[in-house]
Amino acid sequence: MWSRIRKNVLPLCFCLLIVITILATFIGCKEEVTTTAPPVTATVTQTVAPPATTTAKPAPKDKIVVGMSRSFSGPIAIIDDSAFRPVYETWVKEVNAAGGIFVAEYGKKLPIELKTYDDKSDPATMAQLTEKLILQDKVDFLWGGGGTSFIYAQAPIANKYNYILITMEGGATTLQEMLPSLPYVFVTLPFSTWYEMPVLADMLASKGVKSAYIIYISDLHGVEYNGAAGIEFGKKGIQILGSKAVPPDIKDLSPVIKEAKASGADAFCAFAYPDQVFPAVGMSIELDYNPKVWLGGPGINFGFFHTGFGPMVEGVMGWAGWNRKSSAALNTLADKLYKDKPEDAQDWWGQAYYWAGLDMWKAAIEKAGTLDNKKVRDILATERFQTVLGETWFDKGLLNKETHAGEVGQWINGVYEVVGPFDKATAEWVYPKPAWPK
Amino acid sequence: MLEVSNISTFYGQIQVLWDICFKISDGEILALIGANGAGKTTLLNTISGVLRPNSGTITFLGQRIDGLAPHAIVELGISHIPEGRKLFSDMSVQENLEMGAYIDRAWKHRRETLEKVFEFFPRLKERAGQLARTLSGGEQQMLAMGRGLMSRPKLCIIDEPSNGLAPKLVQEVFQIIKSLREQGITILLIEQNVRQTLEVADRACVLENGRMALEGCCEDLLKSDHVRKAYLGL
Amino acid sequence: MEDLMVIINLLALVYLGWFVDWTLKQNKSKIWLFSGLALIMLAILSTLPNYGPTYSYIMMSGILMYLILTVSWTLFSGPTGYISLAPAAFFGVGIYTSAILGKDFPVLVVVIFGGLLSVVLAAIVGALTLRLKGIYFIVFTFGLVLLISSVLLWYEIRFTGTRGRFITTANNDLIYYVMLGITVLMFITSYFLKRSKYGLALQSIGQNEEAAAHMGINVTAVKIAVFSISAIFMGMAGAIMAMKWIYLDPYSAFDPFRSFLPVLMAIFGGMKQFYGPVLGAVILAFLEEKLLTEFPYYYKLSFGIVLILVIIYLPDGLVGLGQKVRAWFSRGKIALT
Amino acid sequence: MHLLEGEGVSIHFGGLAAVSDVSFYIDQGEVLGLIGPNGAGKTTLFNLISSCYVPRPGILKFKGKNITGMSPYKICRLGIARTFQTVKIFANMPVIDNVRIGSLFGNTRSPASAEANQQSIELLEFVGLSRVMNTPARDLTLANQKRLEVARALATKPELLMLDELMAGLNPTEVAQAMDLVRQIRDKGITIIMIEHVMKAIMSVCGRIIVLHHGQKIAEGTPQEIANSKTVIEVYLGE
Amino acid sequence: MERFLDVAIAGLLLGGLYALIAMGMSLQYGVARVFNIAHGEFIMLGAMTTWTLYTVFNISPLVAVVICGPLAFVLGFIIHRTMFRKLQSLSANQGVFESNSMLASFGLMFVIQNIAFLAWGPEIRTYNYLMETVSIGGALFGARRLVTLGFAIAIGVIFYIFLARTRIGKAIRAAGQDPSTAGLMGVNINWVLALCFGLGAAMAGIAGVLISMSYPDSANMGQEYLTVAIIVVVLGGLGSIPGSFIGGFLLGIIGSIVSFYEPGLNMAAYYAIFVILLLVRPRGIMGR
Repeated sequence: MWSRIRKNVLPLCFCLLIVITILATFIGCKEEVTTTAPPVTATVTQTVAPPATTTAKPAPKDKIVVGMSRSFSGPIAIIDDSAFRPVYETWVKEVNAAGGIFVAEYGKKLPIELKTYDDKSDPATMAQLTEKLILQDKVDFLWGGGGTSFIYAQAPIANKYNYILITMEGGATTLQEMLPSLPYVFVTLPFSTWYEMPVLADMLASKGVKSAYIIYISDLHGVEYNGAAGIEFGKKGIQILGSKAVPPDIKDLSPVIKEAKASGADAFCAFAYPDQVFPAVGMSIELDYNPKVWLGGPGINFGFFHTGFGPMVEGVMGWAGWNRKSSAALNTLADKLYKDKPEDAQDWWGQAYYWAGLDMWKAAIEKAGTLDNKKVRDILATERFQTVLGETWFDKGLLNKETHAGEVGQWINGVYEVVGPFDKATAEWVYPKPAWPK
Repeated sequence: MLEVSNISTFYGQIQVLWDICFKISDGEILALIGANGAGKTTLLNTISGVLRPNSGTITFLGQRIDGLAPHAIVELGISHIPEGRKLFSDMSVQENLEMGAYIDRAWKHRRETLEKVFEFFPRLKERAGQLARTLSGGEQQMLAMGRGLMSRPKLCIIDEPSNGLAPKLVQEVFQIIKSLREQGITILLIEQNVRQTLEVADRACVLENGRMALEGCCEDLLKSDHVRKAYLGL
Repeated sequence: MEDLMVIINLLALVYLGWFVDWTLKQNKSKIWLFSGLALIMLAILSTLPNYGPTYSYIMMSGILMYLILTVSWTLFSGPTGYISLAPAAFFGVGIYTSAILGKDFPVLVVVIFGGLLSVVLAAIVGALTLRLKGIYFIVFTFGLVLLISSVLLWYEIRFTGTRGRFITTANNDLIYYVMLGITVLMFITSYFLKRSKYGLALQSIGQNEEAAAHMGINVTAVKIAVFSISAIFMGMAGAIMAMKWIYLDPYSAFDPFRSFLPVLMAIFGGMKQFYGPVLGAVILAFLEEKLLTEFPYYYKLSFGIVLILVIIYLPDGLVGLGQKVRAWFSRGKIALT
Repeated sequence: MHLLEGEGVSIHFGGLAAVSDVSFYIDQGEVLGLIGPNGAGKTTLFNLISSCYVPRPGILKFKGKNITGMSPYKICRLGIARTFQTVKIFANMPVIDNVRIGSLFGNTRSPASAEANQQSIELLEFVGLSRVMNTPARDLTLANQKRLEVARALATKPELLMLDELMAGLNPTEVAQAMDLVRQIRDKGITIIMIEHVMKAIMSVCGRIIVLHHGQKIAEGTPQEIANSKTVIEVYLGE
Repeated sequence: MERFLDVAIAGLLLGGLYALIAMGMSLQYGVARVFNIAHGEFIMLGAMTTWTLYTVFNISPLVAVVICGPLAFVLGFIIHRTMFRKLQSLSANQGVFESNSMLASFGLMFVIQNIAFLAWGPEIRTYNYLMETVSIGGALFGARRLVTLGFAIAIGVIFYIFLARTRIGKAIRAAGQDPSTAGLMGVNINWVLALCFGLGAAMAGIAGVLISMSYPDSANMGQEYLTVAIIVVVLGGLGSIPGSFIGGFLLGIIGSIVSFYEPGLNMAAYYAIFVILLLVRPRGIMGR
């Protein structure tokens, strides 16, 4: 009898107990949902817990710890390689060589220490590591991850914990709509709809381009650029003869290039990443496809595009941010970043903006005289700063467009020149593009 | 010629053979008799190196071969014609035969040997280009035996050659085995067809449950009560 | 501090895993002690958000995710030997359920829906494919994950015009509670499954499917049923974890890595006992976090090396190793006496 | 009405007729022997009856009911159990669990856990394995593994038991024991079809024998008739 | 009509590449019974090595074929002799070995990928070679793609002759059908298995060289090509080398047709073919 009870009844009782516990936990949760439930849309999440770092009297400090979750491995690692090491590390080295950032609160210069984690190119891992940086490592500041989808996942988290996030490598138009609800998030890279695409449309229209053919990568970036092109080109009466989405891992682009060629469009645009833009260039050369405008990006703006294709790239256009000839300050920056380094490291789109973003961050801290994210944020949001790009400021969380050193670039005589907008051009736009050299 | 002493073999955890001892002398036909699962095939696999004995020694022409890999044993001159023919079914008859002559020693003479085998099995010559799996059962068995001869063996181990063959073909197979001996090849034969086997063989061993139960010349075994009861159903 | 809390809680989890094994034993002694301990462990786990720092239960949620994937994977694949690489698919279905329904429904409803949709997918997949054996089954489940993610990607671009989706967030402690709830639910399910005759049937299918069918077991039905049950937990875990990750696209929702890791963790822990996969998942998930943060550049390298070494030298995992060591010691004792 | 009846049962494997046009029957309480050289199609016939394969063409009837093409598990639950030529035990499970599976799943009405346990223990005693109840099945000797298969099959409470080479590989003492076992099973009222190579066993246990050769039924009759049949002797005994 | 020719020829060109990628994997599975998930990494090694040879040492990719092939062979041979042979001796049966070796090759994939990553970094590498355009009946194609196709066909044919005519080739086929019986014929099985694994790796290496001529390369490229290889291998019938050869072309043509109508569905179509094929005819087009 007893053994029967022991064998059957006890385990059952135990399991019942567990079930009750779980139910209790769930019910407990439910109450919490009703009391502290965050707003249900992803856009606003500013209701939670005050930052852990604010204290009335700061404890003595000898460094500023900045946390980053970056994709050191996996497919996105390429973005890191073009930004993290060349820009962030150089910048930190330069600042630290000068003793660091002066923080009035502590009455001295504090050097920067980077705490970096690898998210293996997975946004989910990045989200968790960002929380680790904030909650466990209690870093003083957070710098952004690379890639648009990473920024999307990271921005709400940083904002929730009231950490400033200056996003660098990425961003999309939908982020712009979210910015008013994310006061701690600042965006440096220009958005497609905002400035780049109108400039391009203007340029094309000025030369009488009548039609365009577009391929775009099937992700947020490609979709937005394609959409923006549709609107802006439409305004200028440029007819879009075809627009095709290509998956990231497509192998053979010859069908689309052939179709583009057959369409006879004046301009060919590839809104995609290097993984697709490079084969698209290769395929166009192979198929001897010579539209009057061949524009692609991101990817064309990298030095390794030039080292890879050599003289073939003559006349190919892409997005651009700056150039040595844009200003003296930018020339000095180019020296700092690229001198004595292989051409591969060059990036003529974003690197100046990332650098400027970091400059602004430093200036804001010095001005605030504290490491308190809130105070620094308020200054970042309102003040104007002197950076490599000249006088810059954040306009509703976006880097102001007046500061931009350029939008559209073109490889001319082996140099990536800014060709648009025309008032910021460092060289005259070569139109039409010369045929691929044989 | 071949001396097997005190062989014990395990299949995983299960011991299949216990202390098997026997000898084959040059030019004889030795038959191994036993029920299904008595360990006959295991014994053959142990000799040809597919399995390793856990204890005991096997010597062939004065050289120890236990623990050698199968291909090394073939090179010494033992050819194993496995149960169920095991042809390379997607290769042609000729290719199957050539595979039989894979070892260096035989490869050089493969054309001559091939002619000989074709003489022996004229049917195979007719079918040389066909895929092995398209052959009939009898032809497949001939091919298996022909393939075994291609390595120019000194000792030929034949495992259940009459398995699944029509009675007429079984007769034929036994005829072939006899004529092999006439060619000077020593033969170790496993058969279920006890009576015919005992008629062909010189000596026989009876394997029961992994142990050697009886050994002797065939006439004696044919008369033995045990064999008559257990294997001949009389 | 966080690490310490997490380690204590992980030990509690491993104890609960062991406790499930223990309750399955025939003769049980010290029942009060062990059951009492189990209750204490459960209490430690369920109150973590009350005493642990925030990141400790965020980290625990991440580890519980691997635990759920691994244990529910083992539920089906352990006894039957069918190596399924579909966990990522079921998990991804959960994520997308969360992305689509998250805005309009309460968390628990979304989670349950995630589980149910995974079951539907698992039942369809199971009915179609469980007759495939060995490498075919492995490759099929692998292809399934890729197919779903690429079709979804195409669909999103073509018809919804975006690639990724925002997911309604939930509080970290809520996520933790739900994850823990799923885990305990899974433990209980495993317990009852192992105790029931279907556990026995599943085991027999793994050892000889044909004989099992001839013993009157409806092999197909049992396989599909258990395959689907194991998918429930994966789907539910996906639905709740998505709320932690905020923004996801098809490629990261259906990351095939989430299919491989459970397999490795289960093998590493050893599948002969219930607590083996628990142990494997807990150790490797904790290590993953450490490796990613301490040795970012060598993470995959060490992962690969561990995988190879475990497969070659620890076919029965840590549990098997433990048993070997114990056997070795007891043999030593006998030799001494 | 016959217990089991087959009409013109055939099956082909890639052009090879493994079983062709075999008609047979077995009555309640009979012990039917199935003999023939290796490869004659005996085991294939078993596989057809237990629905591993579906006969094409051909009809199988159990107690008058057409069972052609039914799933194996349903066949088992109807009351047809079998053992296998190469033992197919659940090697890593304890002996008792092997039998319990049969008991738990082999019937339309599944017994309670305790009842199944009791039945399994009784059956293990019946076949003489009660002492090794808790050892993993893989550690048993071949003879005991075969007994375990019998016990497992009996656990499904069959009306018809198919024994596939139960005695192959057993030594004479074990063969004698196995024969006893078969008789005891018969005495329980279970109908038996057995494939056997051990002539002594089949001659003394079976009431009727069917001889298969190349997938065809070449003879049928009492052991005496079979032993004296010229065709059989020519084909099978190799005279 | 011209479009049809276009699509067909583009499909053939792509198919040649796919066939090349898949044949090696098929050989490794068909004979050595290793479903080599690290196959893509050998392709990557071939491609990245070629890039280094071309940009640093100025060695033409066509010469690199002769360098990378043997290097990959040696690497594959050694890996089989050590890792997979050990695994084989420890596995209870073929089925266990197949799943274990697949998992172990997963580990291998991570190891090679990570080492390559440390060696070459994450950058995307390209170089210019043979950018000429060739016109076939009005349809235009890149010369380098024709070279790839030529190599694929040549390697396929040479390999076929090797298997059909030579002594070792026959031994490989025999070992693929029944390794233990091949052993009884005097074939040194372990050596032949390692040889096959090495040859498979060599084909992957050569495929990598040719891929690097037309496509950008990076340390992460392996996985993409792995999935394509798996699809082709299943399409052609697991382990059937002629099946992989034909399957490669078939998939190339299908891919090219799909890309023509809806490039966004390109990969989805591949996976769909793969999944449906496994359901309807798991043994593939050439499997028995």
